[in-house]
Parts: sequence; structure tokens; C-alpha cells
Amino acid sequence: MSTPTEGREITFAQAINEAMHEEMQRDPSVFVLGEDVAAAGGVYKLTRGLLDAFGPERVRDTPISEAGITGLALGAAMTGMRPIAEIMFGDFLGLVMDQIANQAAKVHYMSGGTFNVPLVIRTTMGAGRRAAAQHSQSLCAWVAHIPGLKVVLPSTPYDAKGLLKTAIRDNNPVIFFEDKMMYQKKGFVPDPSVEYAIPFGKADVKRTGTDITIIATSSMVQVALDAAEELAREGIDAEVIDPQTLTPLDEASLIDSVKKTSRCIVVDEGYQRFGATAEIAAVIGENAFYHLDAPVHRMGAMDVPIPFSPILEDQTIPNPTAVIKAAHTLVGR
Amino acid sequence: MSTPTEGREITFAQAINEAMHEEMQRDPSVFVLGEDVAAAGGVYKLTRGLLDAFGPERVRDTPISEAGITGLALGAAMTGMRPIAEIMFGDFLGLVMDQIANQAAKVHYMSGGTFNVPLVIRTTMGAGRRAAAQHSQSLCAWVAHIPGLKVVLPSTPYDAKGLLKTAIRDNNPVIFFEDKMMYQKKGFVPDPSVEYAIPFGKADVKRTGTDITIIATSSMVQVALDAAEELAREGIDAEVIDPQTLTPLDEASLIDSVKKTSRCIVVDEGYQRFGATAEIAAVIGENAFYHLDAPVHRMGAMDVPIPFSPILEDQTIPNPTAVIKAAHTLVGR
Amino acid sequence: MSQEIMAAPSTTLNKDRLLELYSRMLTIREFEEKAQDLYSRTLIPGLLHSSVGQEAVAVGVCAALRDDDYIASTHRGHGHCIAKGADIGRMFAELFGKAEGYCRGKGGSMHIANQAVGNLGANAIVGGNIPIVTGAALSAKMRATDQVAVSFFGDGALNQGILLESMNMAAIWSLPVIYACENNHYGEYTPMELVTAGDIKQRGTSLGIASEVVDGNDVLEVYRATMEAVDRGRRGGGPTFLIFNTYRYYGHGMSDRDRPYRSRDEEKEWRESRDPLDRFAARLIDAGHMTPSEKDRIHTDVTGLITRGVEFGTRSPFPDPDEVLKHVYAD
Amino acid sequence: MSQEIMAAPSTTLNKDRLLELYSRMLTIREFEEKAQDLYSRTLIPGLLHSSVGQEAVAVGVCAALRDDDYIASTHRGHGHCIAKGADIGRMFAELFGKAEGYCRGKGGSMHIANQAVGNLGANAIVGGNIPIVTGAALSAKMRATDQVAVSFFGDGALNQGILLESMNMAAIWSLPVIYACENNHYGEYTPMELVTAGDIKQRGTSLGIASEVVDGNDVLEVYRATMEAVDRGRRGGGPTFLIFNTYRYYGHGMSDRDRPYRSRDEEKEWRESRDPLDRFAARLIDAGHMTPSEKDRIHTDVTGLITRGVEFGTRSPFPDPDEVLKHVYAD
Ligand SMILES: Cc1ncc(C[n+]2csc(CCOP(=O)(O)OP(=O)(O)O)c2C)c(N)n1
Ligand SMILES: Cc1ncc(C[n+]2csc(CCOP(=O)(O)OP(=O)(O)O)c2C)c(N)n1
Ligand SMILES: [Mg+2]
Ligand SMILES: [Mg+2]
Repeated sequence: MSTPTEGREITFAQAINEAMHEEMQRDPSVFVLGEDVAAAGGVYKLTRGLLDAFGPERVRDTPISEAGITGLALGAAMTGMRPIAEIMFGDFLGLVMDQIANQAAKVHYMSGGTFNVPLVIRTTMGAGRRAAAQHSQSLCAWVAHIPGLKVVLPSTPYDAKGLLKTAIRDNNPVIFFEDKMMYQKKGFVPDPSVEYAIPFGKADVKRTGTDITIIATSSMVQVALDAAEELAREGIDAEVIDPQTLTPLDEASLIDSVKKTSRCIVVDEGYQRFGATAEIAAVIGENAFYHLDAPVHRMGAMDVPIPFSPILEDQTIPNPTAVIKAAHTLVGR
Repeated sequence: MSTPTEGREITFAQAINEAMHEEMQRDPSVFVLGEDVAAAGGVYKLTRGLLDAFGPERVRDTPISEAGITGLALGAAMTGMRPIAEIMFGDFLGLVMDQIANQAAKVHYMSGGTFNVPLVIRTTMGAGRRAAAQHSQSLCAWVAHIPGLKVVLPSTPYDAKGLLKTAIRDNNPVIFFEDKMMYQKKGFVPDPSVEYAIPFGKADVKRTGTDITIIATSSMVQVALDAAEELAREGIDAEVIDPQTLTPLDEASLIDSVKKTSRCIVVDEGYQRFGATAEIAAVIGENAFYHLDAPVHRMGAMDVPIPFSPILEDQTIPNPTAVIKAAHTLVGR
Repeated sequence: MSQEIMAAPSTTLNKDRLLELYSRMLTIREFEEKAQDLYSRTLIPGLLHSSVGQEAVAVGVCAALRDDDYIASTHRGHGHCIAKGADIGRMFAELFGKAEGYCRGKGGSMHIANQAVGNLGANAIVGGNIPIVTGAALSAKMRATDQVAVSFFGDGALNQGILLESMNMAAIWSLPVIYACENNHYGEYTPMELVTAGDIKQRGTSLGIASEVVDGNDVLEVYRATMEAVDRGRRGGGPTFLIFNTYRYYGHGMSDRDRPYRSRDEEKEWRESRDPLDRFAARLIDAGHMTPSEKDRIHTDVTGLITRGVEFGTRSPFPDPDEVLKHVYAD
Repeated sequence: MSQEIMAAPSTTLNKDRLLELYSRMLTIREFEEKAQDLYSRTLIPGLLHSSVGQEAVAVGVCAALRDDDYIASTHRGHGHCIAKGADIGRMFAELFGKAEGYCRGKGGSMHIANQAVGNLGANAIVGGNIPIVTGAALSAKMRATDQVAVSFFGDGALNQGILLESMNMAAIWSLPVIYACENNHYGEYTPMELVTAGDIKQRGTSLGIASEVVDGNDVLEVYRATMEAVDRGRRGGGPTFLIFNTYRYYGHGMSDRDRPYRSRDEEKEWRESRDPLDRFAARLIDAGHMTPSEKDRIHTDVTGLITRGVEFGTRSPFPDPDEVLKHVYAD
């Protein structure tokens, strides 16, 4: 639990903005491009202030050309720059998978290690905004499936800032998923003068516990923590652990936690089938097999296109009640 | 084991060609479009003879515009036609994921059930052809992750023909993956006069056995059968079961098989991480938990961009030797 | 003046049809105003994009179409739906997420589809409908009907590669498709000229596609240009690219309140001198096609229509929770 | 004739450079012929696409570039690599899948990259390199170097949407990029005209991009046109679109033997009347820049280069099996 519990409180959105701002200050090769990111400061105001601070060369409003944006960013990354490309909604990954998966992910390997791709693609995930089927998906599993990419899912302002800094300094293509429902959530983050970055591939234990492990990503970390709190009242002590990066995945920490608790729930907001919960459950199932007292239980988004109507949409996302129920079943009380 | 063991022998490629030919004859709304599919009969000659039989309106050479091809096919499917679009290599799915996943997959649901999408997208998968990182991938997990799509992976000429016929008659978008290394493989298929179609969502037991279940898809079915044969000589009786469709997935049959054998290996040619083996292993791990004598073992493609050099590429694909070794570990002898 | 309205043979519309055009435009405007009001009162969830100011495009285009012709639309699509013949009540129901909405509440504002009148659906991916509509045109051609298909999209979609791919196929196959670009000069908060190279019209002509820039705030001009395109399509003459210059009065969406990316003067100029409803009303009155009292009646009728629509939507039940699992797959 | 060759100031090349152009073209041709031979003897695995017939484009373009200028190439990319300065031995090593290949055997024929001379790599996705090269040009501009970047692609890539997206950004940002389309009139087995609408050049001009159709079998014309484009790019004048008309003599790939989609007469016409090497050799000899014995020496030298290259590639070891796991991620 590295997240500070006191100090300066800022929003998830501000944390991301600060990370970009600080890295652009530190390194003149870092620049930002995307739709409405410059003059307007981004649809969610994530890039607010960057244009004023760094000018229009380094903060670029692009046409609505997601594949082009990604490809241009890749070309710039191969030739001395460190672009941060914003793809406004994670759903639009469908438009850019060729440039991400066939190109960016493979350049370093295909070139025998000669070209690096220090590229960050920031995009969103998460339902709940009544934005319907094409603006609500969490497609992290698509990119996590592709070797050569790193995949980051921060769950707090502190993590978002520290992980984004690491992403910007990484020499590989990093896909950075921001839950849009989290942008206004606040959390403690050190003073800007206190420099920190969070390494990839280290799961973060958000709550220690002994009875059951809840592995949760991004938006689902808070769901897991809410469930854990209620479970604690009922005498069930849940450990909540956040992998923070799907690639690299800190398998060892996840496995160790489950070896300790003997039970495991995996919660993620992507579609359940062939999604992130499948990989994590499979890893746990294979490596903690002899320690498990019950089957690993997966909770992803319902396998339906995300519906608009609130009464329908709300059913599609895992919630604390459902996690609690699953925990009862696994713990047997 | 529905595959016939005698009769007419044809190749996997011919089986697919026959399915298209017969369905186009049966139903005038079926048509084919793709790059070089008409005059040239396809890069792998899968569409050979269709132009002569059905003319250029129903067998269309397209520009090299994969997203456009897919979107046009979708629009035609929504308005009375039943297109079969060919995407020459499965790797090019990166170019068409928006039209497949954001559009085709969601039309029926988003429209409240008013529009149907009877669309087949035929594409390839499979490494081993020294075609390198952008022409060798098996990206089935990408589409299997998306609700609203059906995903088919035939493993024999018989299955290919029967499943493709079902795909063409289905009122949903179906992504049909053909292992390009299998095109010239032969198998028994009934006479064209004997009409058959293979239902989706039914796993096919390719070999019955009692000691261990090997769940294998597409190209990996033969790898599993080869391994099983060798294992049989060593006194280990393996069951080989082929899900045939990833969506819908015949979970019950897979689970039942593992309940019987108590051990399970899952083999698939997609990248292992966040791939098809993860989903299947998770399903088995959750639902056959109390019957498992050993952890479910996954074998996917190595998590690297697929290298060109044969000495490197060959290591990336699961092979019978590796399956045998894994079986020994699980069975404990 | 009366003659002027009727000038070109293809635009000959009798009084009833002329008044209907006005009434439709007004319906769209009132629908949008009401929807924004309901949104502000949190009765409509999600995202909402108003087409106020752009009514003449939707109405002029759809007036040139038959019920069995196809359209598909965008995130800013209420106008297109209404112009193609949607029921106001079912539209409000959809915006509320109700069971009697066009998509049973599953689609919402950005995804209204209406199969009965060939509306293939609104699309929330910029440019997403372009190949789909082109495919519908291919289908029409293959089925040897004389249907045409219209893709509505904004100036922002001009820079989506799918436009090139689709237009190219439409051109080589002479498909009966009309690319109807609503150039409202902004894509979200970014002025079109800053991100769009060259002369827009040439994105069509460069592919050998008949292309025209049209005053999108003049409903009869829109109708005339579309009729020509429809004739071309039905005759087997291939695709047409129409660029309709127009303006959205409100922000991009409901959260875009201050509109710092454009001036109040510019907005005023469009609203006061080029409003599609005002202009058309004045013309109708001048030409003797509409009396002030007829105009009043139309306004009253439209207000009634909107009120009844909201009532219908409000009364409509929410979908059954089980509905969430329905329609993932067709039978 | 001598004057003619030297006519335009930007194309002034001295004898050495002229002979070098010839020698480079010949190297490409001999490389391709040898590679096909090795492939037929199963010494090269995978896919192989010959650029024989198109040598003048690769050589003429790259002759106008500096070592620090960027290129990226296609599945038919050997010529571009050689023209940009690749070592023949390391290229053969790559085609063999050997450790000393440019990609340590991991890329193969379709993915040769050569960082030392700005070759960002061949790309097996039709159109795939177009935005990447445009991004390299953006990078050059942001770093305020005067580098330019060249994207090679075939006529088939004209119909990939990414072309529109990339060209549009290059135009609005005035990027120093050259879009070098090798129009060999076929995309695999499909004639270009059947699938490509309109006047190709207008895909550039419609975006305000300086565009020119060039005889791609005349190496000096290629050089001249590219020099103009390079000057434009270095001066901050923005992108250029060059369409080089040319022809591939062999099949699309090694499995395309019969070439039923085109006539033997057409092939003969290109080979016999428009061969880039023959034409240039004749011109050099006519103009007194190359004597027959100089020509012979060049041929002997090139043959030696190719032979040594094959030897190097042959001797080179296969990669260590562990190499498979290396370079998935950079440090
Ligand atoms: C592919 C894609 N990129 C970005 C967005 C986010 N977005 C929604 S509307 C919009 C602006 C569209 O501009 P335009 O096409 O001109 O239509 P207008 O809103 O002006 O009607 C953007 C960028 C999107 N929905 N889809
Ligand atoms: C996106 C994509 N679609 C299809 C292919 C398969 N393919 C490889 S080369 C080729 C033809 C390319 O034609 P052109 O661009 O004219 O280049 P040429 O082969 O004539 O040099 C095709 C269709 C591919 N590699 N990438
Ligand atoms: Mg606009
Ligand atoms: Mg070509």
C-alpha cells in the first residue's frame, strides 16, 4: 500500500495532467497529440494548461484520424521523440489496432532490437456514463494479448501519476487506460516537488487480508475495497490487490496472495469472456492450484454490448454487492 | 467424432470452396467479396470457380481496403444480402476491428433487435509459413472477447465445410478462422449430394480417452492427436476435444470431459497471454475444480512477435513433443 | 417569388409539401430544444448533441428520399431520424432509455435506428456509418431495386480514412450512395480549417464523384441538390458527394457551454442572418405559400406533437431488467 | 546528349554519380534475380516479392536523399533497402534468417530495417508505413533538422484509408514527407484501374499537396522529381506526392508463376522498350558517360558483390535459439 494517506488531495484527472506537465518539462522530446487536446485542453480537460506551457508544436490538435494519429506518433517515437497520443475513447482502439498491434508492438522485435518505440497511448475505459455501446468499453484485453505492448490500468490519482511517468520514460509502446468515471475522484498525491514514479510489473496491495484475495483492476479496485469493508464487518478479511499493469503482470505477487488466502475473486471491467479476468484466473488456477480451497471466481462486465438505459447498463458492471455475494460463496459463510 | 472415416477425400481448401459454392447456389443473397477473390480465385484459391459460376456481381474483387470491405459487407448484410467477406490474413483484423467490434457486433443489440447482420468474415490464422510477425498471427481472442460475434475455428475439411455452411446461414456476424497451413490437408467429406451442416456451440470429441483431456483448437487439434497417439503407446489415454466455436463455447462438454479425466491441457495457436487458452482454462478451473487432480495447463503461442527465422519461429508454436511432456507432468508418469 | 421556389423541375413542390418541410424543420428544432431542457433536468441521461441550426440539411435531404431508401446518421442524429419519418414519442422514449424507444432503450440518443423507414441507425463512431451505407447501396444495386442510400456525417469525418475507402468503392462500382457532409465548421472544439487540408469538394471529385457545395441552411437548395443526386443514383449514375454548409447553434454536447473556440459574433451572424427556419418561413410567406396564421397553426401543431411525444416517452416503462441479455444474438 | 542529362540544375550529376546510379540499379536487379534463384532452391524461406523492373524508382529516389533522411518500405522492399545503402551480405543473411541479418533473422524479406541509414523498415501491411513515415517527418520538423522522410508504397495502398489520414496531417502541418507511390499497375492479381477510382494524382492535389506523375523507369526523371520534393521538404514547403509509373517483371510473389491477369505482350513491351537499366545504359553510353568496358566492369563488380553477399549470408550462423525471447521489449 504505497498510496499516501495524507497530504495534498488532487483528482485523478489532475494527477494525469501533472504527470504530463512534469515530464514535458523534464524532457523536451515529450509531446502530446490528439483530438481537442491543445486549445480545448481535452474533452475531459486532462491536457489543460499544456498548450500555454509548451506551445502548439508540442501540444497538437489533430484531425479525427485515430489510425493516423497513432501511426504518426509511432513514427515520431522511432525517430527521437517521445509522443503521448490521446485516443479519446478506448472504444476507438478498433480503429488503431493495426498501428498498435501490427506496427508499434513489433517494431523493436522485427528490427532485431535496433528501433525503440517510446510511445504512450492514453485512452479511456469504463461504463456507467450512459454513453452506450460504442463509448463504454474496457478493451484492455485486446492490447494485453499482444506481445511488445505494455498495458497500464491505474486505480488512484497517486498511481495514475506515478505510472504515467513511468510510461512516458519507458522505451516501449505503453497503452494507458483511464477509467473516465474516475477522473473526478480525489486522492492524496505528494507535492510536485517530490519526484516519484511507480515501476511497472509490481502489484499493489490495496488492503491486506487473510481470508480471500480480491484481484481488481482500475475502476474495480474501489468496488473491491467497498466490498472488503462490508465483508470485514461480517468477519471476512479480504485482501485487495491491484496488478496495476496487465503487461508486465506481477504474477508472483498475485499468486503469493492467493497462496496465503486460499480463495480468489478476479474483478475487471472488461467483458468477462476472453478478458483480463480469464488470464488472471488461469494464472492463479495453474500456479496456486494446490493452495486453493475453492475455484477462482471471475467477475467481468456482462457479455453484452453495453446498453444505454441505466436500468440495463448498471447490471453489466460488477458491483460491491455481487463481489460480497461471491466472497460468501467462496468462503462458505 | 462426427468426422467420417471413409468416402471422398478433399482438401481443407476444397471443403471451404464447396461450402461457399453450395450456399451461393442455394441462396441468391449470398455473395463473396475480397481482395483477388474473383478473377484470381483467391490467394489460396479458396474462391476458385465462383466467378465463373456466379458472375462478377456476386463474386467481387475489391480494392485493398479492409475496413471498407468489412463495412460494406455489414451494410449489405443489414439490407437483405448475406455477404462473405474475405480478409486475406487474420493479422489484418487490426484494420477492421472498428467495423467488426463496434459496428457489426453491436447492430442487432443497439437497434433493439430490429436489424440482423448475416455476415461471414473469413480470414486466416496460423504461423509456420515463415511469413513473419505481420502475417502469422492467430488473433481469434480479439473477436471472441466481443459479445455479438460468433467465432469459428474448424480443424478438418469435414468441419470446415459443415461449419462454414452454418456460418453462412447464421443471422449474426461470424468470424471464421482458417489455418493457412491446413489448406492442403486432406480429409473425408460426404458427397456434395449429402447435405450437412455442423451446429455452432458443440464441441467435437476427436479422440476419446480417460486419463487426460486435451482441449485443442484449429491447427492444434492435429498436434493434440499426434501427441495422444504417442501417449497411447506409453499407456496414457488422452481425450482430444475440439470446441469448434469459441463463441458460443460448449463449456458443458469441455467441463464434462475434464470431470471424467481429471486433468486438462488447453492448446491454441494464439498468443498465450490473454488468449483463448486463458478463457478455456479459467472455465475449466472454475467448473471442474473439485474434479481436477492437477492444475490446468495452458499452451499457446509464445508471447513474442512471430519471428521469421525458422529456428526461431518453430519454437513459438506448441508441438506434439511439448504436449506430451506437459501430459507426463500432469499425469505424473 | 413563388416561381423562384419552384424553379428547377426536380424541386417542384406543392404548397403542402413546402409547409411540410417547414413543419419538419420546426419539429426538429422543438425536439432538440425540449431534449436539452429534459437533459438539464437530468431526465435524459448520457450524452446529447443538438442539431439546432442544421435542420434544413436533414429535412431537405430526406424530403428527396422514399421510405425504402436508406440513411444512417451520427451522434448528432435526431434531425435525420425525424426527417426520415420517426415517431417523436418513440424517440423521446429512446432518449429516456425506455422500453418503447426505437431500440428498446438499448441505444439511446446516439444509436436510434428505425428499420421501417430505412434508417440504419445513428452511429457514435465518427465516420462509422460511411462504409455501412455504401454497403446498403451495394445491396440495393445487387438486388436491382432503385433504392438509394444516404450517409450523413460531419466535417470531422472528412479525415477518417474510411471515407476514402468507401468513396473509392462507390465510385468503381457506381453505387447509388449519397455522401451528405454536414459541414458545421467545427469538430467538437476544433475549427474545421485547422485540421482539414485542401478543398473539401475535391475529396469527391478526385475520385470521379459528382460533388457539390450546397447552402445547407436553404432547405430548397438542399432538396434540389439531393434530388439530383437521387436521380443520379436511381439511374445507375453512381455516387454523389454533397457538402452542406451549416452551423450548430449550441455547444458540441451538453457539457460544452462556453464555446471558447468560436466567437459570439460568428454565432450571431448565423443565427440572425442565416437561420434555416426563419429564412424559409419568410420565403414561404413572401411567396404566398404560407399565411401568418398557417405558420401559427404549424407551431401549435408541432408544440403539441412534442408535448405528446414527451408524454409518451415519460409514460413508457423502463425495460424489463432481463432485457439486458436479449438481442445479443439474433435467432 | 550529355547536356540533356545534366539539363536541370538539381539533376546535375557528375559521371561518377551517374555510373553509381547505374551500378545501384544493377545491384538491385542482380540481388533480386539471385534471391529468386535461392528461393527456388528452398534456401530462402517464407515469402519473396521481386522488384525487378522497378529499380529506377528506388535508386532515383534514394539518390536524392542524405543518409540521415528517412525511408520506409513495403513487402517489395529489397530495392529500397539497397538504394538507401544497405550491405548486400547482411541483406542476404536476413533473407536466410541468419543472425547477422539486419534484423538478426527476425524480420526476413518483408521487414528489413537499417537504422544507420534512416531505413525505418519494410512493412508487410499494405499502406502500413505511410503514417509512420509521416510521423518521422513530424519528428524531423519538431527537432528542427532539415531531414525529409520518404514513404514508398504501391498503387494498392492508394485505397487504404490511412493514406488520406496521413496526407491530410502532412498537409495541415506542412511536414517534410514524400509519398512515393510505385504504380506498377497491379495489386497482386488485380489491375489497378479496376479498383482505383479517379485520377490518382488528385489524391494529393485535392489535399493541396504538390503532386506529379513521373516516368518511374527513367532514373534521372525520378531523381529530378525527388530532388524537387526534397528541396520543398527541406525548405519547409511541405509534403509532395509522386506517382512513379513502372512495372514488375515477375509475378507478385514466388507462387505467382502464370500471371493470367496480364498479357505476355504487355510484359514484353515494358521489358523491351522501357527497361530502366537498358534505357539508362544506352543513354550513358550515347552521352559518353560510360564506355562499354566501364559497363562490363560494373557488371563484373556487381556480380562479385552479389556473390560475396550470398557467401556472407550463407556463412552467417542461424540465430541462437534463445534469441526468440530477446527484443520483445526494449530496456
Ligand atoms: C472515431 C471517433 N473519434 C472521435 C470521436 C469523439 N467525437 C464525437 S463527435 C466528434 C466531433 C465530430 O465532428 P463532426 O464530424 O464535424 O460532427 P459534428 O459534431 O460537428 O456534428 C468527436 C471528435 C468519436 N465519436 N469517434
Ligand atoms: C493491409 C494488407 N492487405 C492485403 C495484403 C496482402 N497483399 C500483399 S501485397 C498486396 C498487393 C499490394 O499491391 P501494391 O500496393 O500495388 O504493391 P505491389 O505488390 O504491386 O508492389 C496485397 C493485397 C497486405 N499485405 N496488407
Ligand atoms: Mg462538425
Ligand atoms: Mg502494385
